[in-house]
Amino acid sequence: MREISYRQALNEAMEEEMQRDANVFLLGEEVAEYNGAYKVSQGLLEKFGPLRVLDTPISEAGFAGLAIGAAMAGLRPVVEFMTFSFSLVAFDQVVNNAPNMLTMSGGQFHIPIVFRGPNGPAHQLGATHSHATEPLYANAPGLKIATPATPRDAKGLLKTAIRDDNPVLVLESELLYNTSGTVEDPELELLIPLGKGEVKRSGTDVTLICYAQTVHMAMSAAEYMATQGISVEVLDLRSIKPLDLDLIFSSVSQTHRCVIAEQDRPFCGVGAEIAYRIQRELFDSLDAPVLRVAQEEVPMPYNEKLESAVLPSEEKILQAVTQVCYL
Amino acid sequence: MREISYRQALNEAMEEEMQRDANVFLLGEEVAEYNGAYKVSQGLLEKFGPLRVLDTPISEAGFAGLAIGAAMAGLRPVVEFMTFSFSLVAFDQVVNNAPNMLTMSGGQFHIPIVFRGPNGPAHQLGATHSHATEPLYANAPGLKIATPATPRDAKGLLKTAIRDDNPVLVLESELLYNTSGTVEDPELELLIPLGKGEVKRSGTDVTLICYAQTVHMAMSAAEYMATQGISVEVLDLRSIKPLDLDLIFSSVSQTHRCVIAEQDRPFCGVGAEIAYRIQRELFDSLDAPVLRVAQEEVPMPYNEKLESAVLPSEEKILQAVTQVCYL
Amino acid sequence: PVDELDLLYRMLLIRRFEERASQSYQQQKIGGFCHLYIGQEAVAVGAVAASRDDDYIITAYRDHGHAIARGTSLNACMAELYGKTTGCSRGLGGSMHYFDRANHMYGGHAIVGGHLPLATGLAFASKYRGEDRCTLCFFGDGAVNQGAFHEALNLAALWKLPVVFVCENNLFGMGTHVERAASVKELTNRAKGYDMPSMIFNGMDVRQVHDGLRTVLDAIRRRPHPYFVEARTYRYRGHSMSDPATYRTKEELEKNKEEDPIARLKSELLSEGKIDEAKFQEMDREARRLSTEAVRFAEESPEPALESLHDNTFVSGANS
Amino acid sequence: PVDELDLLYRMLLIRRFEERASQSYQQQKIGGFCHLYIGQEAVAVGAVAASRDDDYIITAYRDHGHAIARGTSLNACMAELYGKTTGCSRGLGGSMHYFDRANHMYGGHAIVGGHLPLATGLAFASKYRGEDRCTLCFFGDGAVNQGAFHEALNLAALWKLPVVFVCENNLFGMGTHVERAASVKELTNRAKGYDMPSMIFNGMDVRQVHDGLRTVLDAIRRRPHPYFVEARTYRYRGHSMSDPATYRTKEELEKNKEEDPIARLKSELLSEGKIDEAKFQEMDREARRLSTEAVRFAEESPEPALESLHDNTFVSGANS
Ligand SMILES: Cc1ncc(C[n+]2csc(CCOP(=O)(O)OP(=O)(O)O)c2C)c(N)n1
Ligand SMILES: Cc1ncc(C[n+]2csc(CCOP(=O)(O)OP(=O)(O)O)c2C)c(N)n1
Ligand SMILES: [Mg+2]
Ligand SMILES: [Mg+2]
Repeated sequence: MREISYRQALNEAMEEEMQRDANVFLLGEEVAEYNGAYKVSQGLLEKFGPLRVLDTPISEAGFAGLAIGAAMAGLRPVVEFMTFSFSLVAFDQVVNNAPNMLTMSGGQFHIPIVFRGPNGPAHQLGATHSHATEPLYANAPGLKIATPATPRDAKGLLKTAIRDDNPVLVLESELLYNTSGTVEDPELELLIPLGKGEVKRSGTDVTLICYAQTVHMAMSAAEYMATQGISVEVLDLRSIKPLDLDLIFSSVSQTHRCVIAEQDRPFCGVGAEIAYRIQRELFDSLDAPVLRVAQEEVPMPYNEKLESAVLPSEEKILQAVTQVCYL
Repeated sequence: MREISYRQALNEAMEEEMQRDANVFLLGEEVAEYNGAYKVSQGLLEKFGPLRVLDTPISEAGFAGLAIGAAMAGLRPVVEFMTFSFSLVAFDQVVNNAPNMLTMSGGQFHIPIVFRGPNGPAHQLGATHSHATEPLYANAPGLKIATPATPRDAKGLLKTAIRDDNPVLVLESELLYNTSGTVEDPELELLIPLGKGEVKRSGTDVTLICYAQTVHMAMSAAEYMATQGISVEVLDLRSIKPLDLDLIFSSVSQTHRCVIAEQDRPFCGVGAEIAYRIQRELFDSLDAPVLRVAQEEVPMPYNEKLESAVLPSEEKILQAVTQVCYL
Repeated sequence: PVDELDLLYRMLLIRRFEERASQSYQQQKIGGFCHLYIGQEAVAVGAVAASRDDDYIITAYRDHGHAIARGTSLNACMAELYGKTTGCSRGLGGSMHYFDRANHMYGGHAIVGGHLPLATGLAFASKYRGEDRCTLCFFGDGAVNQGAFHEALNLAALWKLPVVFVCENNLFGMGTHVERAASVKELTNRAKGYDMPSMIFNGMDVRQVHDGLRTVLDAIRRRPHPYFVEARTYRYRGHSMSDPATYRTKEELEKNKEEDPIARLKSELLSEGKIDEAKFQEMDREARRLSTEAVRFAEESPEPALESLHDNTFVSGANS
Repeated sequence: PVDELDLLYRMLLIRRFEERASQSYQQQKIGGFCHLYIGQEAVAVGAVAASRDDDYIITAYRDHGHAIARGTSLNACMAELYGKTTGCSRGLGGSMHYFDRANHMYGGHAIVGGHLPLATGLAFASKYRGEDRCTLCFFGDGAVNQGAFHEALNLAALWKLPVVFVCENNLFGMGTHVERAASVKELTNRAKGYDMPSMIFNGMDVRQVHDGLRTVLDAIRRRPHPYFVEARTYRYRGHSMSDPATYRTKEELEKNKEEDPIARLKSELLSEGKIDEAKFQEMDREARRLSTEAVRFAEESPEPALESLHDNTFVSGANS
């Protein structure tokens, strides 16, 4: 084991899979000569050359579609969106072409592709640059969505995504790129299955569901609640699709209480979906309504104070946890 | 009062508002000389001329953005998407430019615009042409969304939308264009407020929430349940954003049971959002979990039998209602 | 040298197939949207005949002609319209979404302009693998105004991808004349925006389409690069089965029918003594027979099983 | 005749303002992304000076120069970077989203290419109302590869809208050289794809930009039509504050700085005897003073109140 950054973990995942399979290639804006706007693809151009690591024009719909076409022909593209806010100009390609091809062709064409890049609000980037796109893509049948919160998950989920024969979105986080954590040594193949969440901390009183940017605040909220005598079980979804309902249900059926900490906008968001599933499955065993902690429902303001007021926070999570415990 | 079609009602709404306000204009594919792909704009070119009724190239992002720019300059565009499945190539314009402008400009630029057209599955159009986009747009703060199910609502909601100073989506339905219903005479100004649902049928045992395409199946399901001694209250949302929570809560707090019939895909869909709100607000008064009846989670198949298996139906609604009544 | 009788026969197959299909559609045995290719047969047939069997073919929703030109059986094409498991897309795609992997027909795509980026991806795969397979991408005059068209052509030119963009200019995008949609006098001017070579073909002359495309494809195989082709053609029917096409005059339609690609090649071959009327009638009878047979086949074919509903959302098992 | 001293002064204002802004950014008093315009001042200043006060101005995220050229106060510009209520966008937009309705500055738009359709809408409003107001739309060399660029230029040419598309070609889109992004030898070739007239300006020569744009705008006011301008310029700083710009050599940077638009106009005016060194120093001192003052103003200005968080999602009350 060693300590590496989330950025480094993603970089290793791509390098290992490109070593392993000559059909895997990476394309996107600034991924080659610039080594990535966030340096996630550092060194890959040098290692694999300009045919397998390609700088694209600022044409998201064009290069996303190009990658889908290449996947139809049997290649395994990894598409980097500089951020998923920019994937909105490629929205039709991602939700219409990638996930529908298998059905429309009667099973003849599957699309082994990964769309990856930072997703969700970063820091003071304003309304156009702060989109948390997971609910938009989760609504489309045929897409899988991974949301790693740690370097280990980042590496293991991205490697699995690249090997998956279906379109997979790996939603990273700009704010996590510099965080570090322990990851298996490179010799050991690290594959983390899509659709399996993880118990980050076990507890008995409340289930606290989180993913990506909300995991760290959820953990410290749980720590604090422990000092208040409340035992919080923290579940990191790791994937939003497939959703690990078994894990969610088994936890909530023990704790009878649940809070969902999500980084996206609330309306038709990830929390709504999970809450629906829980109340339907565990109606009789719930001791309190499921609560979500999400963004305030406004376009993201630039001002720092207002932005943090919009975002989920440890404080807001603590409030919700306290509320479901009727304290 | 008179009987007119849903199509005619929309046409009247546009004509009346264009008569009333010279800043209102209509643009979209085939809206002028062809009188609309679904003939909703019949006769408007003749009445208002080529400067106020414009045929566009097949450039959804281009003409949606053009309309938003015109709105910044004080005009009041009505944009017809031939269907909302095609709005996906204009997604960035609709979710990034229209609703964010007011915030980003610190309140200097509001965007009085209407995006309208048929939304949701029609009949055997396949995966690319059957998108129900309401949850995708509902997630974006700053957009309002109307979903008329009757000619009267179609006219009243569209007129209100055109007068609203904010971006409003009016999601129509191809399958409803030919349906007819009673509507006030043209002399009487018909304005139906956004964000106000309607009790289509009052009942005491179960609240059945529906909108757009699901309203008619909900009504007949309610009728049938009546013959089985179950009194179903049917709520037509009419708007998805703002959502009429008062109406929903007051009804469910009486019936203690709720089923949501939605035309969209379930994951992060409209039903999930409503169910979340209900269980949070009325946790103690619910006698059964909130159930949703939505599409099966697959890309839409062309085959007719499979397509109807994917869609919500009276049968599926009946099952859900029976289930929440523990019959 | 191309088998010119085969060009004629394939055009007849498309024509008779679609005449049959429109009958079945009117009998409401076919659902959804149905866009007929009648009148434009020379473009698909000439271009596909000029291509190599392993070249990639991709087109828009008006796709019957391209599939048939590529060798998809009339049975599979008709069964698809009927939504049967024996259809070329197993009944899941419908008229707008024909796919035939075995014949390298990569669809059938119904979002205008949305498949042009896919075409660059197919061409990119050839470059990536060092293969000399070309990609033929068909689309209409209305598609040249979509952002995806622009991004695809720029990428293809920038990366020197072996793809031919074949714009089938039938003068109308639905009811909108090309002059009311594209700002250019000549559609080939669009290619200038990418420093991409281009050529205009008479899309009613299958020999010209074939010979021109053959030259273009040979050049591309020698030195990979994209190419833009405008094929001037005309559709006889409405945009789709539901379009009365009142936006054009009967005279205009009749005038264009005088250019009919089948009649044209037939008379040329007759005057060149390459066929006689009897031979033509025999080919036509065969095309009609196969079309009628296709209807029977489609009607007798099974529907997909309800249990299969969830079988095509994800392909199971990761590759290795 | 344009006030050439004012051209010089406005360029100085932009330069000194941004030098100050970058200091504050390094002191972490400013958040988010911050893209400096230093080096490109002649384009915004020359073009805006050629425009009429009521012409519509719209640009991308590298927008400080355009706002200042349009007359937005340095105080309002600096306060915006600080996220204060006194900012030109009330502290809600930030560096990438400057708006100033009073000065007809329509933003500040951060999705590459996404504002070109908006520009056609502003121009459409002029046509709709029969006004002779023109629209000036600024964007970078990287934006010409976006679908929105294509759809906007086609619509503008098709509908003869009074808009000038000013492409500020500073050779790079982030770290990607224009030759690795756009397939054309000359960016003006893009205009040929729409039968749109175009011209290339030296974007480091404010007089050339002004005179050229003035001619273009006069022609458009006489007969509405769109026009494409490539202004060849160079940015001295990295793409944003966080970019070390290692993709270009120090030599290249220095060579380009020799073309400095401020130095150029200054020496021209000196040799023409229109100013003397003292006058220049006075202007420069004033620009520095106002920039320093702007920092103070920004730092002392109030933050938006938390209670105002939901005030700008919807504008209340329907129009009547
Ligand atoms: C993005 C998008 N917008 C609109 C449509 C609806 N539509 C289908 S075909 C068509 C006209 C296309 O005309 P053209 O490209 O000339 O092809 P043709 O039908 O003439 O073969 C339109 C507007 C669509 N399918 N996709
Ligand atoms: C659609 C979209 N994709 C990517 C980005 C990220 N991005 C911001 S600026 C930029 C480069 C733009 O270069 P150019 O158009 O030449 O303008 P310049 O920065 O040189 O002024 C990129 C890729 C974005 N903002 N929007
Ligand atoms: Mg056409
Ligand atoms: Mg640039």
